[in-house]
Amino acid sequence: MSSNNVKRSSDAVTAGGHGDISLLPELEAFRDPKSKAARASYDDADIYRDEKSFNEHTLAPMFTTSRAYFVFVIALGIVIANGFAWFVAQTFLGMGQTNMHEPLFWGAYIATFVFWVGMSHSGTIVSSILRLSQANWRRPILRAAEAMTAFSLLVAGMFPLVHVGRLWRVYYMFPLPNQRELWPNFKSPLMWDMMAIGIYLTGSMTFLFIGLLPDLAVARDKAIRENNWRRHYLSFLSLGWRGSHREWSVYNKASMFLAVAILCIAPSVHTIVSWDFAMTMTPGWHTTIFGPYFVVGAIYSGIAAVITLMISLRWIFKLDDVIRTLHIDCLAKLLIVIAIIWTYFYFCEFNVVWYSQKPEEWGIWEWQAERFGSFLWIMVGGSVLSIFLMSWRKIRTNMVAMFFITLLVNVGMFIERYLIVVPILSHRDSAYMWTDYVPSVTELSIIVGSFAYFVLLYALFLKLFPIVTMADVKEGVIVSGDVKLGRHAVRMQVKE
Amino acid sequence: MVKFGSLSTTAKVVLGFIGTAIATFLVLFYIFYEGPFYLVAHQPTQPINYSHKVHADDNKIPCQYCHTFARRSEMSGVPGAARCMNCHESVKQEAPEIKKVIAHYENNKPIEWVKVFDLPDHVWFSHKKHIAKDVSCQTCHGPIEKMDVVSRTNDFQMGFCLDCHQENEAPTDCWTCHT
Amino acid sequence: MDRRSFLKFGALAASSGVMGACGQATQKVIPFVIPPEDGANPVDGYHYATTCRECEAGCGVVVRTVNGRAKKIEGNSVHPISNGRACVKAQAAVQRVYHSERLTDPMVNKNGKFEKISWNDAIGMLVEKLKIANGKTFFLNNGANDALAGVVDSIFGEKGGNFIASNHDFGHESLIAGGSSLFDFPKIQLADMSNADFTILLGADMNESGVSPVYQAYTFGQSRRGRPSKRGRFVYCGSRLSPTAASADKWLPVPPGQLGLLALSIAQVVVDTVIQRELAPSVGRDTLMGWRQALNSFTPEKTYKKIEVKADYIRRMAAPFVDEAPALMVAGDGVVGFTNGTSSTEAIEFVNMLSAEIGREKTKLSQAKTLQSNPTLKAALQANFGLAPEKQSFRRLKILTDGMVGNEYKVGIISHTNPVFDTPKSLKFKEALANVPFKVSFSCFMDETTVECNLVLPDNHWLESWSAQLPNFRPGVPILNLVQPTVVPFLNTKQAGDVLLEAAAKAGIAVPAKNLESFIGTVIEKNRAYLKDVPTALDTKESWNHMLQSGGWWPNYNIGGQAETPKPASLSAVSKNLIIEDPSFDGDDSYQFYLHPYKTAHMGRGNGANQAWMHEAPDPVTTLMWQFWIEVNPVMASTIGVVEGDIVKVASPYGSITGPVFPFAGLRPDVIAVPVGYGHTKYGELANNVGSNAMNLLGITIDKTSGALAFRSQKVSITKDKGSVMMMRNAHPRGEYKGEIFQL
Amino acid sequence: MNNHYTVLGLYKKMETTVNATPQIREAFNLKDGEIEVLTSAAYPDEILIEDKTLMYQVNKRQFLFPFLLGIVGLAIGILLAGGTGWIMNLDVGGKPPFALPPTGIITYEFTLLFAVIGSVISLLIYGGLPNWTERAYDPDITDGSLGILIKVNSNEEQNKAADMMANLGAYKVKKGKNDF
Amino acid sequence: MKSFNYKKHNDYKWAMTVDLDRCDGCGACVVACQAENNIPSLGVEQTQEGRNMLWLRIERYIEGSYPDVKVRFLPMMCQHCDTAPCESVCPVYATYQNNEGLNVQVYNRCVGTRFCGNNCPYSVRYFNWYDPDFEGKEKNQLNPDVSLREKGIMEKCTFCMQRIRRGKDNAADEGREVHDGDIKPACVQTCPTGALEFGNINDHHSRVSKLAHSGRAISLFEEKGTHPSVKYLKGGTADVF
Repeated sequence: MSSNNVKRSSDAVTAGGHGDISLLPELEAFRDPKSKAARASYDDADIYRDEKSFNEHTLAPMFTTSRAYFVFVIALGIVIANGFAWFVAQTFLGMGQTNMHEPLFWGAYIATFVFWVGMSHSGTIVSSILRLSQANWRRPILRAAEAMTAFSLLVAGMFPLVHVGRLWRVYYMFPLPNQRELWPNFKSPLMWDMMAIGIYLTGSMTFLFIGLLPDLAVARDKAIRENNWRRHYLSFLSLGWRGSHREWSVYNKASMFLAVAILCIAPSVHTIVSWDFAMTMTPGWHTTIFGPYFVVGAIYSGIAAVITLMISLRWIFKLDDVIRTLHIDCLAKLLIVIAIIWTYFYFCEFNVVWYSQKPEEWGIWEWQAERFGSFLWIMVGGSVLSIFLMSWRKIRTNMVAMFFITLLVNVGMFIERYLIVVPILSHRDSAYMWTDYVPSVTELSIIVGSFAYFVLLYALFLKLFPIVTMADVKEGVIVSGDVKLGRHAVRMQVKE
Repeated sequence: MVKFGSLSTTAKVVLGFIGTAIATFLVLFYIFYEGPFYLVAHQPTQPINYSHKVHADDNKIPCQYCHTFARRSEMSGVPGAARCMNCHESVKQEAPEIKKVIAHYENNKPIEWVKVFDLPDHVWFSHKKHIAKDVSCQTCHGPIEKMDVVSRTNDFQMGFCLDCHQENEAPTDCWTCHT
Repeated sequence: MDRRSFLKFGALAASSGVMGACGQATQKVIPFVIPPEDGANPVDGYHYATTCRECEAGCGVVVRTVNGRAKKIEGNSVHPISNGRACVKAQAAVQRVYHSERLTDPMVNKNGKFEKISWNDAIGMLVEKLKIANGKTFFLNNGANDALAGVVDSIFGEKGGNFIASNHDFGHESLIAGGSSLFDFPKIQLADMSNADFTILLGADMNESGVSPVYQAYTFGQSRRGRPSKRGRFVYCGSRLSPTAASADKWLPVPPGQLGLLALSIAQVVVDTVIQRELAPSVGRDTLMGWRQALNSFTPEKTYKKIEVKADYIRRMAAPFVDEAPALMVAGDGVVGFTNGTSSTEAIEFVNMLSAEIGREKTKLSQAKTLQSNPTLKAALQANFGLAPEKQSFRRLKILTDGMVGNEYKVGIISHTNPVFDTPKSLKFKEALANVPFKVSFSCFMDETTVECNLVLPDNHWLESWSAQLPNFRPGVPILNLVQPTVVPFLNTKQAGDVLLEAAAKAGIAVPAKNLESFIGTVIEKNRAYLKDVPTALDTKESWNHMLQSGGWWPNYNIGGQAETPKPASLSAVSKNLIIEDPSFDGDDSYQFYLHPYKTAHMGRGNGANQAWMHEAPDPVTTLMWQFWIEVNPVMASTIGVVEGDIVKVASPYGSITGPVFPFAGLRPDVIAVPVGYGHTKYGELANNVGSNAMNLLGITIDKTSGALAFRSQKVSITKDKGSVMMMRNAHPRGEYKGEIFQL
Repeated sequence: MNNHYTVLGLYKKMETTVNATPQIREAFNLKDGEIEVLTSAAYPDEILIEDKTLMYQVNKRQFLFPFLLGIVGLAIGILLAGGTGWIMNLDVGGKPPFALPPTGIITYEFTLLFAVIGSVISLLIYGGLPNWTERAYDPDITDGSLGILIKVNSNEEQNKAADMMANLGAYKVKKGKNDF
Repeated sequence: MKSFNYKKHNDYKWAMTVDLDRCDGCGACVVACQAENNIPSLGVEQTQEGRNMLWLRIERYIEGSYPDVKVRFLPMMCQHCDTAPCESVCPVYATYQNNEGLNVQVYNRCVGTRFCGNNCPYSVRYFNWYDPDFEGKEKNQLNPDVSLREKGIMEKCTFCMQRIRRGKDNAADEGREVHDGDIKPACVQTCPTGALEFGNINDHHSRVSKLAHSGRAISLFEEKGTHPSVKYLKGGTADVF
């Protein structure tokens, strides 16, 4: 396809007429009567004018701040401060502030930790898979997803610190040369875990930053033009990005490479997290399926969280034209696939134990069903129900429905993590030591604080960095054009 | 045409501050980690102004004459007043410090010495074992026979013990010292 | 700031940490002025042999002390009772010495408030009161046969209206009385089960309320697995599956009070078999036929209705008593807790002796082994270190109480016993005590009785004391236990014996010695010639040290001793006594359940209740910690409509208690089991308000023969009460071990 | 170092830009590294500069850094997981001092970590980043304008080029010195 | 099948046997352990939360229903497994297998991840949820040979390691090997029924070795392959009738 074909024509919009199926997602927004302004700007063939307004439009969440935002941030701050206060109390008084007890040594903290690590799998996996497969609809949503990865990892990384008994000795776990000539034990899954999470955090932060580079330049230019205070860090962080051809070529290659690398790291991370459990000889944990099951569960909860987040962003920042129903629709389709795989794995795990009726393992299921029966139904039922509901396009494109469905999925996935940790540890080999557990106020406060912390990080990110992957959207617009097929002009995408 | 490096003073200060903080933390962490600062001069005032120099150096009294337990026990055994009186029943009875000792002896009231060389609770140390291997007192206690007032000369960090143990092929199994 | 907390700050705020680096907390080294002569390893500590006084079994223990502080108590491996073992109470004794609630100074009660006074004032006050009382003094101890009791006996005696009584473990009188009708030794017959192949434990809860838990458990272990290729079998009969019953091979739930009948039923089978097989025991055929006649009404078939044990079982149980395998019957609380306790004990001992008579191999049974001890020594020790057994019955305590009500006493001296708490409420000891104008308490802790006293004199803990003690049972050899101080007393306390001797001397009463230590020394020196195995070449001090080093004196029968079987004084005369009356119970038909109060190993009669270790160590059967409970059979629980943790109310004509219910399958449905020792009100922070006191329910039912309190003769009713509590159990209610490990 | 002069012409339309680049290149005989196109988004290769020889060639060595650092990471992983296990020769659960599976896991993670770091380093080095100095640029570029930036050796050529760019449809032409 | 490099025949290999036929559940060992090893008592509040700090606990199982009911006692302490699952999961080597077969817990190295506790099938590891509470006079009872554990540290039965060390020292001073019975952990020393035995299992003449090789000896959760140093001798019930 030569470059001559790549030209914009003013009848691109009207030439559509493909019913509801859109081959050109970018244009869908402009057919949406709600965003007249956007349509007007794209109706004009002048790239410069509509790209400017596009910039303005997508940077608006970053540069304009309402009073409600400050109220929201302060409210989050209070919740976080509360959690932090309990954490400090726990550190100074002792882990007894939690409700954990022998032999239930891991409780809600680790469940939440696994949950957050799982959440982190949305961003990078979605981002890198879609990037590598060059799915066109990925373009506007990558940033939001990647940021989610980074922040949920930050939150997840906090939990081991909250969890350990001697926070002030945590550096024993770092491989630092020392006069004691002691080293950490790399045979411990916890060391793998620590390394994997650290590396994944580094990787996904890098990935996020590299993806941000061109958009930082956009924001920088705007900030400099408007003499906004953000120009200080933006010009620093954008590294002097000019958008030269050389920069773009190197950048494209690097981000592809990063996508591959992250795609290699991400599943390994959650596999290793699952090995924290599966490597032990505790019945109920010691199964081979845990690795893939955790990875799929992570992607499952991650994608659901991405959808929840997208819908919130779209609603709060009026980004309907950027994050369109199409994206939710596509993500929901992906979610269905993952949900089916997850349910399948869950069924596999259950079925094997159910059939063999091996007492120590089946005992756990009975124990679970007895004590956490309703939880179990929310989790499994939620998953099956969501698959069922999302099969309808009407529901997939109904933002309110999708919001609640994905929320339900994540509540279910949180329960799943809780059920992996708590019932199994409360039903150990040593029957004398069976036990019951309910998280304490300290644990709940810290966990609630962690959610607030995540939202706060996200909220701050929104105000400091562009949330829409602008360069990617622009690239999508550039490399697409109308091709005449029969009597219809069809929007096509240039692919290398 | 356009200068990108428009780092304002504020930004520079903030960045500098963060950098300095990280650097400081690293340095402090290193210090804390390597622990040389444990070697705080610890030279407490003792109830009796006893001089190791006078006894051990000038008069060449062997260490284990007073610290009798050292070769057969984990503790070196700080001598009781009765041990002092072995000699001081005939020597220097009139000196003011000796009078204090005599008072303790006669009232059967123990002398409350202040501990100078102290190991943490989680370390188990046996004098007996080390003396059996001919480790000199000075290896750990420094030139104690030259001291008028005893001060701590060693931080007793694990590295110190470990170096010597490795050098002499003593056991370095954790439970050798940690119970 | 110590090193650890410093490091903690270091990690959180490194900069402030460095500022705060001020080295380590000052530690002091305090050497002995004159080091102990033996020059032993000072960190390993000094090991002193002494005798445990937590109960009166008289186990020899070795105390490890470091820097003048007792750290650990172990059994004395050369001691014939403890054999190097120790029970839970001995292990926890160190916690009592250093208990934060120990009485520190003499105190005087001024209208309910205690004020500290000096020892001079306190002793002065005591002297003054003793002078005024001029004989109308009573002394009450915990049943200890020790030097203090001996001193008191010689100071006060039974002259001029003085009265001496003891509040010791319920039922021991019956054990003594039942045994002494067969043996010429007024002590509890405690069987050495070491060589027994088959043992029937009749309500003998050796691990919780045994006469000597350590000795009995030791012999139990020896019987079970101590001998090559022989395994002792055990059957437990009783109304509750106690931990001891759990370690037996079989539990037979027998209705309360029928254990003597069971023994007689077995005796019937034994005698019958002996006659049938024409075995020729030394007793002669006539006597045998006489027994057969007397036992005629006790055939297993006839007794089935009462004892609810299948005739077949009884025959099988009786078989080992005839066959060559050494077999034994051991009586315990389940026998003596009823009005027929003494006769039941007699019946049990009768079977034992009968079995020993007829069995050819029975001499191997060391149950009857004892050493000939010099009668002079025996008498001297009895007189000086202890009270005569007849002074130690519950009946006497009742007489004392009645006397107090009748204003017969001017001064009361109470030593280490807490009758206000651990005797039945219906005895009204507290109310009676109010009639005594001046009461002195020697105690280590404030308790329910001590707060009623006018003068509180803190006693040394036994780890700080001198004493001599005679065990309350006969373990096969004569034993004199010595108690020596192992801890340097660190509180302003004085030993009760010394104080009493000093006060008595000042009050113009003749005293045997200046202080307790010299009293013991004098007695021992007088009888030194009779103490076997103490080398005669040694001088007084050396022999004294020699005895202290081993913790007392006992002949070493393994080396030079000659075993002697005690004479079955009146085995043939027993036949006329072979009758067991039905137990009588207190309470009319509206009270349908038998109350089964029992001691736990940890709480004892209540003095363990102020120790954290005792609360924290889970009860063996319920695994409850820090908690009181009422045991009911699960079937009965569902009849009443309660589940575990629901509060129930147990009522008798004398009072009622409430507590959470613990359904326990090892309990007869017509029995309600309640642990004693809970429900303190003035015994310190840990003990107070934990549960209810089972003594509130008991009436005064006395075994007429021995004068013992028939403490399981109470009938009660049970009703559901409001509310429920969380049960702090160590075991999960549903935990099951699915292994074959417990099956041989 | 010789002084050089830069000219930045800003175009609104892609077609004009595509037309302008070959003409400017030929007029000033620009070689590789003397002409550059500034855009707000990644244009596919060959669209804006059709002559492949002038196009920035992706340096094959851009993959060298990830590769080399990946090997470094591999070594570090083996040293950390295997080496420290060898030093701390403690029997833990009967596992050998040098255990292959954990070493494999740690090595895998470290290899990827260093590869990621390597790719970032190569991005910075080959992309000429970061560069916070004064450079030829206009904020309009991020708003969608296309910029043709050339480097010439003299003031005259600079003026000439500026005129030429304006003639070729640039709505704005900026001149600069030493800021290519 | 022993772990691969330690515990040769000429070394000590400490082991314990628990005779279930002898155990009567009295609990003397439990308190002896608390007294010897400076184990704090947790108090009512912590017990309510389900915590306990009994390095040695006596597990009680009830089987059957009235009147054929059995109550079983199973003393449970750290099994000092040869291939201990707790060891390999510790990220800082705070627990390891020493060359005498002991599963050593190094308190001052412990970070408190509690992973070891999760991987112990016997659930015999305990955690210091709070700082131990030894106030005032109670400090007098603390054993100077055993360090106090601060909050955030895992701990467990050590086979009274301090006694083993002292026993070996004393033997070394006298220039001999440790005799059978020289070293007794607190629980073994106190056990009234003699249910517990301790000694060097590599010495074939030791009591513990004989018992451990008797037909009754089994390991708990043998199928887990942990190779415990504590052997249980089957028993508790035999048919009487």
